[in-house]
Amino acid sequence: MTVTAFSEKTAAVQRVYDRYDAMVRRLTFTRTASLSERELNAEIAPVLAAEARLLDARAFEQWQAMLSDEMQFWVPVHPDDHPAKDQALIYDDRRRLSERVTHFFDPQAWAVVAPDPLTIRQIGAVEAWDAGTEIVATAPIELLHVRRGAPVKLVGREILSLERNGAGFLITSKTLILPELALSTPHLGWII
Amino acid sequence: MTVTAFSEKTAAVQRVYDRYDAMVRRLTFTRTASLSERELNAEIAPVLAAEARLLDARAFEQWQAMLSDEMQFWVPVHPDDHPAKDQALIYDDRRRLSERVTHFFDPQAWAVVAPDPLTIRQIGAVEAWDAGTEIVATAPIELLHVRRGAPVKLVGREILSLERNGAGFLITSKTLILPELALSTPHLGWII
Amino acid sequence: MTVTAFSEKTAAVQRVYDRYDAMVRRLTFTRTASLSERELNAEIAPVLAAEARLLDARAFEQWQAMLSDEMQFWVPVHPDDHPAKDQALIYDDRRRLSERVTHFFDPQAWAVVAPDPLTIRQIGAVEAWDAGTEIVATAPIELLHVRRGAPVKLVGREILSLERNGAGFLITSKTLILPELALSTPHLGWII
Amino acid sequence: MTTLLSKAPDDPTRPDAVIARGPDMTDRMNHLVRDELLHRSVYTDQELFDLEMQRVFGGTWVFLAHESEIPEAGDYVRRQMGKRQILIVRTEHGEIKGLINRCTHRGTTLVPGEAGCAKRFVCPYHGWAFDLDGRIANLPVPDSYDKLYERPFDLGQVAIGERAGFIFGTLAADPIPVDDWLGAAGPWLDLHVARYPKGKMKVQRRKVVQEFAGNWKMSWDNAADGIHATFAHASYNTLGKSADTDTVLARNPAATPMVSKTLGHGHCVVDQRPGIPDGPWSTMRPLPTRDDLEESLREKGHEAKEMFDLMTGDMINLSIFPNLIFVGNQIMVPEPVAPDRTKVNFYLSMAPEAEEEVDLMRLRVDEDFLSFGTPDDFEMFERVQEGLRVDEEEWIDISRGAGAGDVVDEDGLVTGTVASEAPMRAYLAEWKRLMSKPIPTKVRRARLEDSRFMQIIKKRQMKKEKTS
Amino acid sequence: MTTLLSKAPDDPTRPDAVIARGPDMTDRMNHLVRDELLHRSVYTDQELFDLEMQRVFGGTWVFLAHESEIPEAGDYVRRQMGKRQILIVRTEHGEIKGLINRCTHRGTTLVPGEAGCAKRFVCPYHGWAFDLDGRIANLPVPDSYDKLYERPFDLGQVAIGERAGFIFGTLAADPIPVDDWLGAAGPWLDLHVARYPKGKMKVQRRKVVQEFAGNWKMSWDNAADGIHATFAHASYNTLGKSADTDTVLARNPAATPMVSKTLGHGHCVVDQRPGIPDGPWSTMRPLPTRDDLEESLREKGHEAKEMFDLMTGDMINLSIFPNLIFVGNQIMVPEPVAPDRTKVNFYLSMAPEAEEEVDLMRLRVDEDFLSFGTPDDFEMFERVQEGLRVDEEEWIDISRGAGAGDVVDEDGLVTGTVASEAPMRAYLAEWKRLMSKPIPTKVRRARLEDSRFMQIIKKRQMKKEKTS
Amino acid sequence: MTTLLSKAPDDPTRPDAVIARGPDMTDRMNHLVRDELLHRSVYTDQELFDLEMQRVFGGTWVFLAHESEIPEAGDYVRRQMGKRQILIVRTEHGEIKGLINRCTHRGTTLVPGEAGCAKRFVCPYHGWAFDLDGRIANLPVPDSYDKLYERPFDLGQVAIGERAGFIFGTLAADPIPVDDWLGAAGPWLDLHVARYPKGKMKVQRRKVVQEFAGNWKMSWDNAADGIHATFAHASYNTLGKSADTDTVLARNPAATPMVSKTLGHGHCVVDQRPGIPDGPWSTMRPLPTRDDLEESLREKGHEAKEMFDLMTGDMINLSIFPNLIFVGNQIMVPEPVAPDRTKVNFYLSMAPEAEEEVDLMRLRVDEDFLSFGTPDDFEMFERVQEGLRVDEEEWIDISRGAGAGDVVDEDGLVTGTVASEAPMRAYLAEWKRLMSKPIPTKVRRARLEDSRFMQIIKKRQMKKEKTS
Ligand code: FES
Ligand code: FES
Ligand code: FES
Ligand SMILES: [Fe+3]
Ligand SMILES: [Fe+3]
Ligand SMILES: [Fe+3]
Repeated sequence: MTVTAFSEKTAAVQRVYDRYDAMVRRLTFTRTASLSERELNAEIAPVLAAEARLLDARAFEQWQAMLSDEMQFWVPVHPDDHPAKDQALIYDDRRRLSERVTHFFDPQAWAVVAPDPLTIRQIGAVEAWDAGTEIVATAPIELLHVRRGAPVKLVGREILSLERNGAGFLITSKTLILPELALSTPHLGWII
Repeated sequence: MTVTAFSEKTAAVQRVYDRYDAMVRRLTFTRTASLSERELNAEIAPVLAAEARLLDARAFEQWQAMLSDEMQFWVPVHPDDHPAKDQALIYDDRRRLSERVTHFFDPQAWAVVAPDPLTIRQIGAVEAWDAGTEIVATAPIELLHVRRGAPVKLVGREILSLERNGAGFLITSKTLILPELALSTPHLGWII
Repeated sequence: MTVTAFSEKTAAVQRVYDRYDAMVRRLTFTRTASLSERELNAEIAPVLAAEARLLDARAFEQWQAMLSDEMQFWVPVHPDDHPAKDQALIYDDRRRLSERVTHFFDPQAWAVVAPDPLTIRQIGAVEAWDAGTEIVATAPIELLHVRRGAPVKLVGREILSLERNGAGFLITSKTLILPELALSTPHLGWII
Repeated sequence: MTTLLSKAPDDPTRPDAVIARGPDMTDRMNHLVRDELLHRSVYTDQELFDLEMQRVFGGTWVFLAHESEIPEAGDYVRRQMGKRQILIVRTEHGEIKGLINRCTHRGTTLVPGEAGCAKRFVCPYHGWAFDLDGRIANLPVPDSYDKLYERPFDLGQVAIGERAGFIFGTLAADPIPVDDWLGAAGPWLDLHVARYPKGKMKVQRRKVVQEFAGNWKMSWDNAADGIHATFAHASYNTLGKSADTDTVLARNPAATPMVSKTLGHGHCVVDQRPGIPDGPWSTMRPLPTRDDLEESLREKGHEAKEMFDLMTGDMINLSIFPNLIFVGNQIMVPEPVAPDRTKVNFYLSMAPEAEEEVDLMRLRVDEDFLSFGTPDDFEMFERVQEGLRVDEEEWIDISRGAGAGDVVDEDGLVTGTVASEAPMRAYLAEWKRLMSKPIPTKVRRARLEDSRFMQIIKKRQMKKEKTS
Repeated sequence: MTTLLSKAPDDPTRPDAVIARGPDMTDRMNHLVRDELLHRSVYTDQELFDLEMQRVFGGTWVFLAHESEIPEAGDYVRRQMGKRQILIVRTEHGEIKGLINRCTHRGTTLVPGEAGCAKRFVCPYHGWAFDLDGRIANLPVPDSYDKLYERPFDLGQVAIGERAGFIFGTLAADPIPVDDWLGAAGPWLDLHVARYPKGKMKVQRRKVVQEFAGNWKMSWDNAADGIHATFAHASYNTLGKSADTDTVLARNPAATPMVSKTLGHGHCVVDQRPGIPDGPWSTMRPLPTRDDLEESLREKGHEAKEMFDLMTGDMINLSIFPNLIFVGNQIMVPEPVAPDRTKVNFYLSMAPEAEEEVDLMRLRVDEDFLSFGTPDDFEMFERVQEGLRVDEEEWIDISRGAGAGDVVDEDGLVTGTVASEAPMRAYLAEWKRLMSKPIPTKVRRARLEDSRFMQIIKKRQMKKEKTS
Repeated sequence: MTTLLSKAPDDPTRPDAVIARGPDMTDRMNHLVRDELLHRSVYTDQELFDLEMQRVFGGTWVFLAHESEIPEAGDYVRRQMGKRQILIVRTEHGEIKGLINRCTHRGTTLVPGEAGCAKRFVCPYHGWAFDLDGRIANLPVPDSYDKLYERPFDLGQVAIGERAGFIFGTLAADPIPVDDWLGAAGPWLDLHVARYPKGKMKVQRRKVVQEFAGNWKMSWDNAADGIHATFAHASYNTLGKSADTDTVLARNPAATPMVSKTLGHGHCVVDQRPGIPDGPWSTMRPLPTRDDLEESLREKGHEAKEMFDLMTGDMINLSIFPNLIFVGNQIMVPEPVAPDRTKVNFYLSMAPEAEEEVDLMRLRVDEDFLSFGTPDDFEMFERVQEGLRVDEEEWIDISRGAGAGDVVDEDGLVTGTVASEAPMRAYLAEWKRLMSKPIPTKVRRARLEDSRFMQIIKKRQMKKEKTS
């Protein structure tokens, strides 16, 4: 799934490709990975659960404390997409993620405030694997969004990579697969 | 979040406030609690799973055996509500809970029998914490209700408190957060 | 729940009844089983999670490697049904399961290809019990199907039986309870 | 105050009024349904759909249930007749009634579930009670009505007709007898039942219900469409081949001896037997439990083809317009929901007097086609509905077979090849006939004289009036 | 270029035009609503529903809010009046305004949430600002309009009327005074509030909203339907009995001294007090916190029945047509969504000047009926709606009580037993009156002369014109 | 039996008939769309919407695809034209065809997916096959048709026109040439493409689709609404400021030199370049990968502003009525679903002949506005639709700019400030023109003479007839 560009690459552009390829690699790995490791599952499940729970509580400060500086967040339109080839719904670096948080508290961000959205991120069974340089985890997820108009419910799967950080973990990336994006959804300005 | 009433309180009314405040405290705690404890998670998850499963099986006798005499069940309209200030969809003590069960078997309870509802309570990742005097646990949940008319699906989160009881646990309270209540739902006479 | 036929039975027909009764027994057992075993839960949850994940990834070869030769797959119309008395949506043996896989790759299987369905099987909290001759496990599940037209979302519960196979497990049966079948659904040719 | 029964006989508010609703549609029908052409709006128009619910599903006989579903007194099943819920009930005297599931007080449905057994029907709203034959049995606080005994509060009913255990109903004021309406289809219906040991067919309690985003007539176009099997069901046939089986659908459509026949009033049949010299069971692929059940039958000494053939359908696809289609062991009942939405009810028929292996096998047989065949049919129906959204492609050519293989007999009934669209033209002709004119309908109801309760009330009130 | 205000007074595009919309429906109404009979389409027809949204929810007074919900200047709640969103606002001068939540530029709703407190309303789309009384306060780049000052961009408003703190609104061009419209219902409304200590009732901020798949008038048929309590709420009464309580609903409908009264303009009341000699609180089952709160009150020395009775409703079911229904401690506001869909808003009223135990108890009391009573009502409503799908059962008999217990007074108001359908006939008469004729309506709006902003603009533009 | 081609030339059932559907709406249009006023029902009425699907999305040129999406023979994409599915196909000869995705047998959609590459199109239902140019290539069991060769079973087609790689289609019987229809918008379209190295623009395969609960014309009102950027997108501008960037939207609307221009036939352009002296790239905030990609470009020796500017849009918001809107690097295609529901397709355009960094950056740029800008637009659209539910607020003032800044040139084209509503009035004038009269339409179809298959069938049948 590695994209090869047509000319010699600079180190800078190679960094971009490397990051993208790593995202795709994690996704691909979790699709067909064999059984997850029960000890690691038990260790990682609280991280994924807390991440979802803090987002729903709009406890964004605490949530950001869970993120690595290298954090990337990808919401492809289709699970077969590659960030170097396809536009995505979201492809964020750490900076833009913090912009999202700022945005959620801007009283003029008409689409995501007044009333503030009520959300539930329903995380299902968590699976995790030690991939050597990082831990890769995945869980199915349903997102509920209640604000104005009809509630939005999206079923999908999230894939996270994590690194150990003292006794805990930092999230280094998150990919959110939402098959309904292949059809049509309301705007998803509230997703993070 | 403690409500202070405007006059000196009797011990009896203070008991009411205390119970209410405790419910809100559990809810507030789980919103921003840090990582849950994996050992406790593993111990408590079967309790939440069984509770949901027994309700879906209409095995209400077994289900009631899981409840403490002090059991309280709260379904606020909005997650920011307080039982001392806001009407709720449900605020039950143990007595009214058993009335619900009786009611479900009353052949004249037109809205909840003939046919009996088929329900699924889909519990997601369970998190639990030892809060000293009690254990507090939470999980996202989706409820499905199938009977007459369109199926009802509600996504939410439940918060339980438990106390150890010999080798097992008794449920001392349950709060069900259903964001869709902030908009509109069909009647929820089947919820318990 | 054992069906008794009206005449003396041959060994061959008794085998059929036995298989059916066993399926119903597992379902009945999980409805009211007491608390599941946390060690076994931890061991089995990765199996159910992987089974769902591999199906969603259309990694059917890997998925079939998880199945016992005696594998049976039952999707009753109503949770009270018995395979010896009621038509089902699906009652498959191992052979028909592999036919389903073949079928999914037939370019003329108009209803399930072009585009291939995008699916998510959201497994919730897994519970497992050692039933002596086999392990019985259950989890709530939500299925999402995205292809042509409106997305299909079904909430239900799956019940699996497993046998140990070296260090791992083989799935010997799966029952999928989907209450919405009692009303009406689109065709479910994509379910497996 | 004028009570209902004192009204003029032609007062349209009388509960026994004969009324023909809706406009004359003859001109529009002549425009939409032609010899060789059919207009797309027949599948898409809301107004036509609403009229269908009255005229096609109400103005003519409609299949409702099979008598084996209500064997005992008090047994009932709830069925849909267009948008109306009908209770098919067996009374204490063994009669079959078609009660409108609608309390005569304010309209509450009396029965909330699909089936059951009752002594009487009691409305939950204000406690009115009705006997199994629809007569009002009691209503609390009767004194709150002036001249209650002149108010015909007995339940509304539909006319009921039967043939070979199949129960049909209609609201037509003056329907032709069911046997006349079935016409040439009647003997085929008898034949369908005749193969069951002791002539006993039983409809199994659990139905499968699936819906598609298309017009209900899609399933009708499909029912006698012999040629689609080769193409739409190509993947089903592939599965068959991979198991060394020639499924019944895998024939060469240009060479098969199978024929389709129209039977009048929109009914038709596709007789697949000529194409299956080895009989129905020879066309079946391996199935779950098949080996065991065949072994068991053979062990019991059964070798005759007939016993094995009984495990699957009779290979005669009989279709009784507008809502009774026989396929395999299943009875398919299309249920219109909206112009572009249809539910299909799949009932399973059983052979209770055969060896138990037969029914055990029948339980599994049709799950096969439901898994690998029906989805492709539904996919077609939905894709046709999508295609018909093009306003500018107004017409559909339905001439196939006409002047090209169809043979018309003296009664106007047509025999054609599997490619012929004669069955489609035939049901559309019946559809057009029903849709063209307002059909006089009447709600059946017990007469005042029949109601013991009302007689008691009358006496009581008379007495009271005398004393006061 | 003709600006709006220079238009002829009868130009229908004038923003202050008086317009009576829609057809004359007198004949159809006379057909549908009769003395004793009601046509099913009154509950099912989309066209009638659309007309209801104009004539019933717009052409007459409609309940919008209670003044306790907007105690301070700038406080507002957003309410539904048919399909229109109305902001009930308290201005800086303490006045109450009913602003149409629709920016006069392109139509954006000004306020996205249910309630709040604002200094002014600023439209998010292009930044137009409006004062609390609806006058336009500012619009960016005003020079982009020719003769801006002649364009009446002030917010549209509805007429507002008040009684006992209850706020009503209408678009009728020339409505009768609220007190006249309430008529005999007015004193009952006063009575409802009078029992609150210091006459202070407070509507609590959090409402419960539930919907049912039926017509909004179902809740209206139900509101004064005394007899349904015994049957539809049988399970609620069973729960009561199992706790040795005679719930108010558990009476014998043939023997209860309770009565229903029609009050004119479709309003009515069911006075349950005669049937409850021991007062409201005696009818209540054990409730969560009840023991503690009663103990606390007694500990504080309260023994009087009145204090305890205050914890539940006054047992007077008052209903103000078309959308204000008092049940228990709750104010029920039905909100029509579609012919077969209705939302019901349950507001809770509190007694802020009573001992705190009273309100603590009130918070829990109505959760009881919402759990065990309301679902059965909704179940009935939905099942009636299902029953009304039968085209051929056109008529519903609504004669109950007439000539059989109903007593008509000199004003035509009717007192009946709990079984009487007089309240139903009464609201339908009002409904028929409203629906029969186009009702002249008018959007209220501040006048140009009142707008400081427009005056400034005008001066500026005049000056500019002079200098140029 | 009369086959289709033997019909009279004016027979409306001929497949090549020229038909003008629907009523004359001139009077109603004159009522609804006035110089300065627009009626709310233009956004809410189902009947108008249905007519729009015929006249606006069918009766005039509609954007369908870009030729870069189908580079090779057999490549196709499926697009929506109103309610019709159209396959834009490249034939073996490199021609571009617009085939109606509807089998001429019964109407099944031929292609179920969004895009692909095919040798021919085979219908799954009964196996009919069509060539890439729409001619029928084969149908199984052709002998089942009488005079098959006289039946025009070739696929229906729309007329196709092209400009600068953009493919438009129409069903109008006699459309004006695409270049004439584009008129003054044509050169702007050329300009849009000209900035791509070697003039090569490529539309990337993956589109984003989002929908809003509002009328499709909301996006049209918005497209050339320069002033909303300051207010509706206030939060986007705030994000820019927090990163020390003046986003293009953050200007003072009263002072910006940006202008909007109407271009005829409803088209228009907002040229934002005058307000951005430092060029497009200067308006962009920090973006994911931006640092790396800029570093890489500089390392490769690129310093010219043009190369960097190429990474984002050209700051010319060109809008081609009714469904082609250029914003940033995206092509926005609104797709009407219902009067109050619209899907918006966001296609991304790429610069395949530029350095790879350019496209890598383009992939990320528009995710920014989709995250922080589009939601606010959609929120406005939905809130306007909510506001328009008020029946009594009938009119929307759309005069802004007229007589107040707008400059009309000799061709009637208008240049206005960003606050001007001239573009809105201009597209509504075109909308009114299209909606007023029935538009003669025609389904294009290969002629019998062109079909090799039909010729063979004809010869075969002739021979058969001779021998028999
Ligand atoms: S509606 Fe049936 S008893 Fe009143
Ligand atoms: S719509 Fe309100 S300011 Fe433009
Ligand atoms: S519908 Fe296409 S081949 Fe019959
Ligand atoms: Fe078929
Ligand atoms: Fe009630
Ligand atoms: Fe915008």
